[in-house]
Amino acid sequence: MMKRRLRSSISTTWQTAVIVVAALLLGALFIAFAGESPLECYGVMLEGALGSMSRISEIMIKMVPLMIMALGVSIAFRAKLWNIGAEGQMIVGAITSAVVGLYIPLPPWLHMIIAPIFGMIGGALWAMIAGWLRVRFNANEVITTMMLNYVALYLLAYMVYGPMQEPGGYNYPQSSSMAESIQLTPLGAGLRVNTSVFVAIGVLILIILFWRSRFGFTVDLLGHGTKITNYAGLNANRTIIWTMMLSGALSGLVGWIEVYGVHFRLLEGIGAGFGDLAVVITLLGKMSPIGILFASFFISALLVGGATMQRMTAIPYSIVDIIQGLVIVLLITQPMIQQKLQARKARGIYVE
Amino acid sequence: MWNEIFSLTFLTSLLAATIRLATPILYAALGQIFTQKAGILNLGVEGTMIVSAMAAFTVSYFSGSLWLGFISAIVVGVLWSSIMAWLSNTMNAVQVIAGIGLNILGAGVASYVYRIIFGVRTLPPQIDPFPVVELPLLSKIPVIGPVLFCNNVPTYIAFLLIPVSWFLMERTTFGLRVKMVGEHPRASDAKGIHVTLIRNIAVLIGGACAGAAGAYMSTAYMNLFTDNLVQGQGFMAVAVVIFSKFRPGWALVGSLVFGFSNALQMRLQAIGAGIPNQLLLMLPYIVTIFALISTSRKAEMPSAYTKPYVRMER
Amino acid sequence: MESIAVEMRDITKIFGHKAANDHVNFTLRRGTIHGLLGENGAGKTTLMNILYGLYKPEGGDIFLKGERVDIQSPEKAISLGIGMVHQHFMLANPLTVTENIMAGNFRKRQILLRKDQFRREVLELAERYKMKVDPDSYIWQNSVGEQQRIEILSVLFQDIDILILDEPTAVLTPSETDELFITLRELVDDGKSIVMITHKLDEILQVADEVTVLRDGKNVGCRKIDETVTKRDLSSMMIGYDIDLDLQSTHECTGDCIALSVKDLTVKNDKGLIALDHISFDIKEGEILGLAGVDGNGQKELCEALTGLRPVEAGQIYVKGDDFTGKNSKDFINAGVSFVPEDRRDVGLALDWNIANNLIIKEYGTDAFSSRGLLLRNKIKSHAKEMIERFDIRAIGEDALVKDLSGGNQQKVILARELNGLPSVLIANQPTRGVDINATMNIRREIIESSNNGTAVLLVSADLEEIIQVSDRIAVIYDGKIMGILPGRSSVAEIGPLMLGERMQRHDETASA
Amino acid sequence: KEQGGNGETTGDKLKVALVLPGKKDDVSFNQAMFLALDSYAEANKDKIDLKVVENMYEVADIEPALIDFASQDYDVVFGHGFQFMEPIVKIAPKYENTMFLLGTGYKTVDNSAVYDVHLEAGGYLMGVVAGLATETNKVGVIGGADASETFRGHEGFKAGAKSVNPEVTIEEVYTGDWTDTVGAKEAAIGMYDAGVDVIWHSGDGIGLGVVQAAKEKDKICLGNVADQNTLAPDNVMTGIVYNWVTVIENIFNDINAGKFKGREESERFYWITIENGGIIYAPIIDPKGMLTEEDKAKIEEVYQGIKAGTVEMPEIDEPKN
Ligand SMILES: Nc1ncnc2c1ncn2[C@@H]1O[C@H](COP(=O)(O)OP(=O)(O)OP(=O)(O)O)[C@@H](O)[C@H]1O
Ligand SMILES: Nc1ncnc2c1ncn2[C@@H]1O[C@H](COP(=O)(O)OP(=O)(O)OP(=O)(O)O)[C@@H](O)[C@H]1O
Ligand SMILES: [Mg+2]
Ligand SMILES: [Mg+2]
Repeated sequence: MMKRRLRSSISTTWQTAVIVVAALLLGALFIAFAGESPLECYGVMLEGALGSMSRISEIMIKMVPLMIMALGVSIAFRAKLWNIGAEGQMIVGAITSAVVGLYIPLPPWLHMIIAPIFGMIGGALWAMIAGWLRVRFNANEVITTMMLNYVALYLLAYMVYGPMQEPGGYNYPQSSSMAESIQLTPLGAGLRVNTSVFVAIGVLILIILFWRSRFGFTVDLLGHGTKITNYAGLNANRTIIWTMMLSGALSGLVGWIEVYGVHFRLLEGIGAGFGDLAVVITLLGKMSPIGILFASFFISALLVGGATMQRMTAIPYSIVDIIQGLVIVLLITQPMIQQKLQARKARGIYVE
Repeated sequence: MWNEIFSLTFLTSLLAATIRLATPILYAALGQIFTQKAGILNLGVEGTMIVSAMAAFTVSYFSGSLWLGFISAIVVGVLWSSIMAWLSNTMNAVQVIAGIGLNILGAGVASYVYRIIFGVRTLPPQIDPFPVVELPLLSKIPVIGPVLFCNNVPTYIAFLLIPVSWFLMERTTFGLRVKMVGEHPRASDAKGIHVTLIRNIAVLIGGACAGAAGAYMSTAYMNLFTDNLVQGQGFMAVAVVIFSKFRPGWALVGSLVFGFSNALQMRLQAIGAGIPNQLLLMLPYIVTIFALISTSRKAEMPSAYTKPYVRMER
Repeated sequence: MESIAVEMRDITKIFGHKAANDHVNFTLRRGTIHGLLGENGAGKTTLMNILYGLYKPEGGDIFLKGERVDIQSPEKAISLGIGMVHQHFMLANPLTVTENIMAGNFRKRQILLRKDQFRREVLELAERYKMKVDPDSYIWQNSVGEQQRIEILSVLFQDIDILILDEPTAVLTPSETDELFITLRELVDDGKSIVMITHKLDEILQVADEVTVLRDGKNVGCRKIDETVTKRDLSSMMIGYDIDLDLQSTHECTGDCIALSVKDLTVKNDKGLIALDHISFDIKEGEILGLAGVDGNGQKELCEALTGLRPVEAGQIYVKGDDFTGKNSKDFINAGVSFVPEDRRDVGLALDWNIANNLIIKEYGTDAFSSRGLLLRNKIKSHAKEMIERFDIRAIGEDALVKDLSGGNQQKVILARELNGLPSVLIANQPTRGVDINATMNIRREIIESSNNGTAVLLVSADLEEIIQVSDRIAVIYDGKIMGILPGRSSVAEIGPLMLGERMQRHDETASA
Repeated sequence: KEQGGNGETTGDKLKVALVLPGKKDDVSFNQAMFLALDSYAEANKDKIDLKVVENMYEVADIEPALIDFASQDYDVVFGHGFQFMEPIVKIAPKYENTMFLLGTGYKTVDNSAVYDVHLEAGGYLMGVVAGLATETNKVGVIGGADASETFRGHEGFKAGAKSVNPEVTIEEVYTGDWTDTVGAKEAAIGMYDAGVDVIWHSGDGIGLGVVQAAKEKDKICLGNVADQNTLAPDNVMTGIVYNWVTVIENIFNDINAGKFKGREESERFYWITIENGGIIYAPIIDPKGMLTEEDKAKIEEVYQGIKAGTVEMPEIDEPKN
């Protein structure tokens, strides 16, 4: 059993690698057509992603929020609740956690406990709206979470232009800075990556445990249908709401990390398109915590390398999008390719 | 302020804007009705639209023919969505990621090709967009005339497509096949319906309509192409389809609700309603949620929604 | 050669690492009804799916009237005159009967739907074969029996030579079955050839001309059916050894305590109509009450109400004397009320999950399987192994996905879960539907066994033979009302009329007996 | 060490990077700066080596980008937008050999400075034009988001319009997004339908939408950043034009003279203003004959007045100069 699993994960890795190379080759056509050297550009991209400690630090900066959000999304997805509103939940979490830092005077140690909790509550409540609409009105959560993303974006804009704007900040869309004592501390001189890495590791372990816990089992059960959930003596509706809240709480936690560890204030653009990427990572990682760990690393490296390539070479900025799109689109064909290969093998065995 | 709101010109302007803003969503939604009813959730409408908008603009610019541009956009929409068809129906890929991936790819490709073709210019290339065609007599009716009968031809076409799609869905064998395939692909297969073929066609119809929506944006609504020309309209179209429960008439209602709240929001800002603009900007999305609630009670998604069909599996 | 309609030679089909059909030969003679027998998972459906073009075999050839054909799709099969009624209904619920039948029967190059004309044709055909259907009703409004008729009608609409029926009688009442057999005879007389898969040996003896038996993917023999063939012959062919087809009716209700009591229960169905109309009955500890009735007369709603899954409009439910009216399913579970639902694939099982998880979905929160909020994987695993052993679940292991099990084995998973830990009440709805003869016997034995240990059982079944064989008392339900309660071992002749709505006079005495 | 494209320098050429939040052909804020810096670099080929990066709008990506350039020994890095303020303030002290320039904003450190537009003056001037030109006594202004310089521009516009036409009503819309061409066009149409006959916009993608609306409704609009008359000759009356070249020259002069660092905080600003010729107005076309000769004279008078500092501008909170 163990051996079989190992062998299949090795072959998955291989196929994934081949697919990524294929996507890069396709991308190379675009680069070449724009009059640049693909080899050179990809060299810059690779170096830009993994070339130095500070590069790894940049990957972590992206990976921490993406992984936590994807873990949150995976909770909802495994219950077959298509929560694509991670971004909105993160934004609301950022707002609520920023409120603590800006307006509630607390000793720093207490603050470090309260602020993330506020972030999680914010994200959870935002997600709960969609859960409640689903339970109460059978409103499709794909749409409600999508719409709530937009609402959250404008809510953030309202906050940073309105009530939470930095006093004396000349109307720029941002809040005052968080006191240094309550910011997340960098892990090394000159590095941006900070103690949120430990938060991410903690969340990862908790989620691994979560799937072995009773409530995790309930969430999984809900994924098999509301009928069987009710049949098993559970309240499917209540489970839907709790699952959404838990899912949103993790995104809200990311809001806290971004405010206290990356930007040190609330500002527009804090969502940064993480919501869509979290969905991609969740599904690429097949909704398992370890899969999400690897997928988030891969996507983050792709983002960081791509951004470097864009600024260090003369390619049009859109090529980075093209390469990312190609990688994602081709990667999702991997399960099918694997299936085909396995079927061929099985047939081979029998024919002998 | 209130007397301004209740003036006739305000109303006419508001409703005319509603139609303008609703049209691209209506186009895309009508196509997605077929796609989604066949069981495919294509979140990549946005990407299809931007690629087609670019194609329509480019072809119109060089050929001088808006219609050639419009048709090219439809062709490009079909070609682009055939990637989605391949991913979802042949490779059985996860449809949600396929859509998101194609959106990222589409944004990149549209921007890239535009830049390669047009380079960096001091002023953006422009075309003369589809002109307004006032229908004789009808356009003279107060309020209704200027709202409904003073539009460009692509808008009229979009409205004509409503009965056409209804007919296709309810009165033809193709429509029934689409429903069957979305509801119970295995049964369809057993009844001799070619599931993959029907699903592919349904995705391509969606692509063609998204193509028309894109063309509308760059050659009818605007007269130029920018990277951000399609801001969330593709997603709105997907929302409208679910709201409409796959009925073309209701897709119109959904598009109008969105268009109306968006148009209203801008006008409330303009006349100084005293509400912060960021809060007004939320309006269309909140209204969409309420609209969804009002129709969701018994919403029936196709049973095989987002599920790939594999003959060998049970 | 002319007399052979279909010949399948050397058919091999692999799923994963298992051969579902292993070099199977099969011959269907023209103008005959050919029974296809085998345990659950023997490969019957697979073989017929290959003939119908749904599955592509790894090896083997198919000959129609002596000519080799390549059937890559159902479309092709249909064009060759093959029709198939599938084991699991191939109907789209939100569409109407007409639409469903129509979808499989478009004329070539037809573009416009001609609903009205089609509707008329449906009615005509229904008339001809004496099958009553409402062409404008939605599929979900029809009972399973009606749905089966719709399936058959839909196939008859096609221009068929060869008709495949995969367990058509599993959901039919005896009289419906008889009607079906008459229809089948008519078809055969018209020169058509029929393959019928069933688990009911009586039916083979009754209607088939020949029978082929599959075991473990292999053809283990083909026989002509004549007076000399007995059920025992067939079952031992199927299984490879003799089994006991009679249940020792050692069962005797001993308890006095009333475990489940229903008073004036009124319940609505999904459509908001009255499904149960002031129903009352009691079940004592250790007693098996059989509930006979044609499908769709309120059985489903009754079971759901008795397990807290459906709200009660009026009346009371008492479990071991306590009022459980309005309690939720958790309360019922905690009170030891077990439930084997009719719809096992949707309600009772998480098909995409493994056996081990399916076995604990009601119990994972207890100390037996979790501690400090975390599940105890080893305990879950060893529990699964134990259950697989005890209930003879045929699977590669506790990790096997339930969807990969045969219907009979899926049913055993449910029973293993529901009978484990000796429930005080067992509500079993159609527990042996679609289950092979061997497994059926085992399931019935398990039910009797648990009632011997004190469980009160409500056995809902459309299979009168089952009801008669197992029950201590027999209630008959019709249109949401109890038509009467008969003693055990009543005959079909006594029960039959009640099932069709004739009320019994001595209703009250027996009800409270 | 990373390298790529045209990153290397030879001898004592200045390595300069321009990081734009938008596209270099946005016909507005980004493009104006790109063209100015590009032409300056072209003219000083022997002294300057310019690298341009577009579409850097993800706030989280800005910091690594700046670090990248600084650690590759770039001498001058332009962050063309307010989003760059916090990252520059954070990064700059660690890379003392690099000089950072921030396009709009207010925080600086020793080796950084801000360049900005005195948009309230430009807005004021446009307000005057609109207030004089309007026949319906209704004018409008459309912006992306009400961030500092836009907000100041809009306030200036309102004050300018009222100064010449106390009765005028002013409609104002923010689309919420700088690139929302569609929203801007729709907003403009709404205003025109409501009787507004002159609209000023504050640039970027939205500007294109406003011009297009003016064209369709055959009404007047006023441009921003660049002379936009060519977009719609019959509808763009005039507009303010930014001339970044002055500022760029000043910046490089200071750098070359070694005066860039070591200044008081209040001196680390480069404004383009009407006074220093950084803001001019495009030739008045007046396609609909809405301005009398007196009006035109009045506009010129106000322009000169601002230039001479005799026109009293509204009190708007702006970064210290
Ligand atoms: N689609 C499939 N994918 C994988 N394996 C399958 C599939 N269909 C059937 N099998 C395998 O083939 C074997 C035979 O299945 P089949 O459905 O033909 O049995 P059956 O004789 O019809 O059983 P039953 O009486 O329960 O209907 C099963 O053991 C099953 O493991
Ligand atoms: N995906 C699969 N992989 C492996 N084996 C499968 C798969 N699906 C089905 N099988 C096998 O097919 C056989 C028959 O399954 P099937 O579902 O046909 O039973 P069934 O009796 O027809 O079901 P039901 O009684 O519920 O109608 C089983 O033995 C099972 O092991
Ligand atoms: Mg079968
Ligand atoms: Mg079966």
